[in-house]
Amino acid sequence: MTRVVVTVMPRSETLDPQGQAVAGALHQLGFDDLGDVRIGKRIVLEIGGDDPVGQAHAMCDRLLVNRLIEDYEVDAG
Amino acid sequence: MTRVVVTVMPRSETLDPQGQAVAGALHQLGFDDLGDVRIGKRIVLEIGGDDPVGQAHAMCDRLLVNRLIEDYEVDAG
Amino acid sequence: MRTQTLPRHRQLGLTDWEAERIPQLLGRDPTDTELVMFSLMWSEHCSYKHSKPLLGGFPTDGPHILQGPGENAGAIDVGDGMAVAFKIESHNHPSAVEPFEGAATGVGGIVRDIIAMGARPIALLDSLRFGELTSAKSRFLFRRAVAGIGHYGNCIGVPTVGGEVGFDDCYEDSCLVNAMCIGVVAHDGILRAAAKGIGNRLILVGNKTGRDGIGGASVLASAELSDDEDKRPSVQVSDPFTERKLMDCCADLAQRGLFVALQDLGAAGLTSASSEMASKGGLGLEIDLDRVPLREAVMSPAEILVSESQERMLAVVAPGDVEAVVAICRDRFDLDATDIGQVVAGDRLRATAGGEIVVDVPARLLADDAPVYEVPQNPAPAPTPLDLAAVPELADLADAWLELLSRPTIASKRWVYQQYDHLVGADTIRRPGGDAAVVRLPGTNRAIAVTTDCAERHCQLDPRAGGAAAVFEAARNVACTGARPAAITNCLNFPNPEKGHTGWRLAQVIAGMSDACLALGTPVVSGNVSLYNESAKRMIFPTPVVGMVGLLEDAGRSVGHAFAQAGDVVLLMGTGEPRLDGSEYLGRAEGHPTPPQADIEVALCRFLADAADAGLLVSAHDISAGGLAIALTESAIGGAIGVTTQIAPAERHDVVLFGECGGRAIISCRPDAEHHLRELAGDLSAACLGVVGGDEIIIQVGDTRVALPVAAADDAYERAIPEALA
Amino acid sequence: MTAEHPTVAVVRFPGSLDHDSAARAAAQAGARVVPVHHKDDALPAATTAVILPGGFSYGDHLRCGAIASRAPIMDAVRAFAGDGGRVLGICNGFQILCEAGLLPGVLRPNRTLSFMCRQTTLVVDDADTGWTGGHAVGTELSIPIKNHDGAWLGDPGEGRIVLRYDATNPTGSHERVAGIANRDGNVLGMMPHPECACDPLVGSDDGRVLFDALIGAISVEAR
Ligand SMILES: Nc1ncnc2c1ncn2[C@@H]1O[C@H](COP(=O)(O)OP(=O)(O)O)[C@@H](O)[C@H]1O
Ligand SMILES: [Mg+2]
Repeated sequence: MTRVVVTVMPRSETLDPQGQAVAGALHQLGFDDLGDVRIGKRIVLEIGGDDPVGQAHAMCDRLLVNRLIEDYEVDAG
Repeated sequence: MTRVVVTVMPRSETLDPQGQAVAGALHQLGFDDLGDVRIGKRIVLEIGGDDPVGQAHAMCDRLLVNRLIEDYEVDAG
Repeated sequence: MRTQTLPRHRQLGLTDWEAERIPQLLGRDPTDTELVMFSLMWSEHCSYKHSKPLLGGFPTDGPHILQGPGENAGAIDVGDGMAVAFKIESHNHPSAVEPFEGAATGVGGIVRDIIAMGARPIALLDSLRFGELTSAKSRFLFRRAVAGIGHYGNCIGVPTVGGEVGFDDCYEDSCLVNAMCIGVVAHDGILRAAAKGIGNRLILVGNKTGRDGIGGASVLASAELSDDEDKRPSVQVSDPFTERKLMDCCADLAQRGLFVALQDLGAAGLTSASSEMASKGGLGLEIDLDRVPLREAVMSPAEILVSESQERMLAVVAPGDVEAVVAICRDRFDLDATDIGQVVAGDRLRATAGGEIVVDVPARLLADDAPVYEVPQNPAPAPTPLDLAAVPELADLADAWLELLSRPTIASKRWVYQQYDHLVGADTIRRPGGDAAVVRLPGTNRAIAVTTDCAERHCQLDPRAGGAAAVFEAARNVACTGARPAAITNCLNFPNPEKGHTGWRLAQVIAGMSDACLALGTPVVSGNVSLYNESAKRMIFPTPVVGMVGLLEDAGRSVGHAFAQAGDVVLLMGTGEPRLDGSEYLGRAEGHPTPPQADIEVALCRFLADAADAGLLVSAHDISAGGLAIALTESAIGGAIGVTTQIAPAERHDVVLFGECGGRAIISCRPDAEHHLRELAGDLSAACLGVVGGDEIIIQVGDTRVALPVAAADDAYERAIPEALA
Repeated sequence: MTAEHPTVAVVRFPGSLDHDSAARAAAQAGARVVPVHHKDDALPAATTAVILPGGFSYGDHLRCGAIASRAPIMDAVRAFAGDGGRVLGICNGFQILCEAGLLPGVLRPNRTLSFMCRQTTLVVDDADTGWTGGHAVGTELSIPIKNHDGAWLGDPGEGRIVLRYDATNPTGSHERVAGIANRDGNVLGMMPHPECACDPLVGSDDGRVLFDALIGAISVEAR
């Protein structure tokens, strides 16, 4: 089995209300020197076979990512 | 401003219901050669000042991470 | 680390005396695995060793009681061959450590108790206590606990229809999170935990077993919280999705008659479930630990036996049905179901791992033979009387009124219940925000009214009267909806009973609750005890939370708390002597609250239910925290309409407006119904208070007129909690 | 049988919660309700309308509605919708329809970032889809919401807005969208729960219009 990491991020600010809320909360805690905050997902999968990265891309296509609102990257290891 | 990436994952011995549900769904879609799936967060922050990484650690401590159930890593850039 | 040097049994929380007793009972030294099991089963949380002798005082019998305390939940007859099963439980200590997951898994735990009765959960309530919202820590705990309860309840599709929240500094270090669940089941569908039938198989259904909360709930809940990191178990993460599947799956299997017995896995996990099933059934059980599905690559037998992984149930199934059960779990519900052992002759709980016997003890020793301790009975001195002269009488009563409305304990709890799905099932007839919630029993025209209540300041000052007051308040809340109080469950949240006056207070509260239950004919069918809710700095008030269920024959006859139309007559039903002692207006536990009057409470409840049956009530609302002025305000806000009232003066206006006592409710009716209602009331006092209408709440006390626009009152009432949290 | 009692399939996924009340509401409107399991690959032969009920299918994990939208039964639902069959997705059912690509847009967290359970006022915005009975544009309906991810976001031009929230727009939905249909109008997704508004005793019966429409429209087509 190979460890493959899929990173999924919201495509735009409007699509990331959670990131905005967290930015607001951090400001309230006194972290002033703070710009944009984006929150996405990190999915760590153990995949077998010859082409784990290819498989991961297929999984993103079929289920893991909604391309209307999200971008993604696949990294082996 | 420096771009700092915080990765937050469920601690290895805690249950990850989300990862479990996604693993089940991928199996049903025919992805058979699949082991464990764990899902966490990827938080991308723009931080100013001299010590953005130190600041990010402080943010994790104060808000971003629940140390009881999550582990985290901070990476600059 | 300091604990490394302690003897093993002390590390596990057993006293020296208890550790000596185990070999005496067992006839040999326990194995280490057995010692771990004893330490959990003999903890306060699992064994009730400090409270058991006192709990025996509760009345538990009645013609409508199908199952009293002792099973996973109590059950009462609600007619037509149907029963309602219910219980309340605390998850205080886990919630103090991790409020979201602690509160969420608390809901999960009580729901599984109801599932174990073979019942379908139809409603949840939550009773919460935190420190004042001026404390950042309490704000955090409050916010996260509410989110956790909502997350779990919403996700499993059981409506959270009611509850209560109170704030006082005494809860700053020990928040309280109690959850109550109610389910429905046909009489002949009620399941019990006792193992039956030698040769029957043990099937473990649900989540895999991991290192969750090892030694957790039970050890944590059995000693005061310290900063001792070693005692912190790995936190249980809630998995409501699996719980819902478990709920559906168990309902399906129960329907097909495939369960011989059923038990949830809660504190002390498999150890507690299996020893209780064996002990109740008077039979032995054999478990092969190698078959338990694990989440970790390696776990020791002791870890497997005491893991508190959530969302698991243990079933006894006939050998011929095992295949069908496993197939249904897997294929229909995507759930693991594993045959892990069997029912055997004898009385022993035996566990094997790697072919070796690692546990072999009489189940009863674990489940029933924990030592029992009498807690010291040191009566607290009577509280000093309240010096009214030292309580300044505010010049501007309307100001005091508004201020009281915006105290978090009194203010609207909309911020809380709006985060809970209180409608799923489409049977919620009276939503949160009034007195009790009313939920129709699925597929019938009957309904239940449900509420949780407590009177903790009263309990602190006068525990016997306070215990009774809590039960009577619950009964009034139920009766205001038109329901007849039927039975209660309760959660006794107390400080360390081995210290000070706590043991005595515990006994007094139980006696007072029992007095009230007897007077009302509402036995105790289930309950839970949470002790050691104190820190070095603070002790909680005795907080016996009462969860009451009442019955309505006709769901269409239920009554709400809101005024409805101009011209309706407002009556004050019942009598009592309002005092500021221990009141919300006073804001502290001081003085002598008015003791409850059982005969008036009983008559008031009967009147309210009769009046609702006769269709004579437009609204009914009980008078509790904040007194008459607050009750009137809530009815006015509820209907977005004003009211004009006149009240006889007493020595002080603030006592009349904000003084508290039991035995009273405000009703409104059409003018032509007043005569009928007075007839129904008989000897119960029915004083005319005034008339509904306008857009102000006007209270004329003697020749002093106090008034608040409904809109201003509503604003203060609704804004308080969101603003305290902002 | 089918003329007076059209068959309505109510699809049940793991974590569906409102299937029983939706079935009750459809039956009240005169339907013969048939429960359908998510692993089935066909709808019952006589199916004349489909309901995807509310709930937290698959625990709302990953993205709400995402996992359910890939269930075996969804191919049959897609084909049924493609043939012009009526499909009503309520709350999680709406989320599933968006994830399945049968409706435009996505549902994002409410503006409070918390779960929200309350009565809402909806306004009919398109009276020509057959989903709102004879109610004219501007008619108000009182129907509750109960969701966490209820803010619709997308291009309204890709469908037909059937229901909007009143000015309070509690979830913070784009264009105040409460319910949107596909261009053909036969597939409707809505966040509010009409099945929780079919009985004055539980607060309102304004939701009946949607179940009547589900049946009424069918009886017209069947004739
Ligand atoms: N934690 C909570 N969860 C759900 N509903 C709550 C909660 N707290 C309060 N409520 C609801 O708010 C209303 C007022 O609560 P409370 O002031 O405790 O009522 P009462 O004084 O009649 O006991 C009730 O309908 C109650 O169910
Ligand atoms: Mg009340």
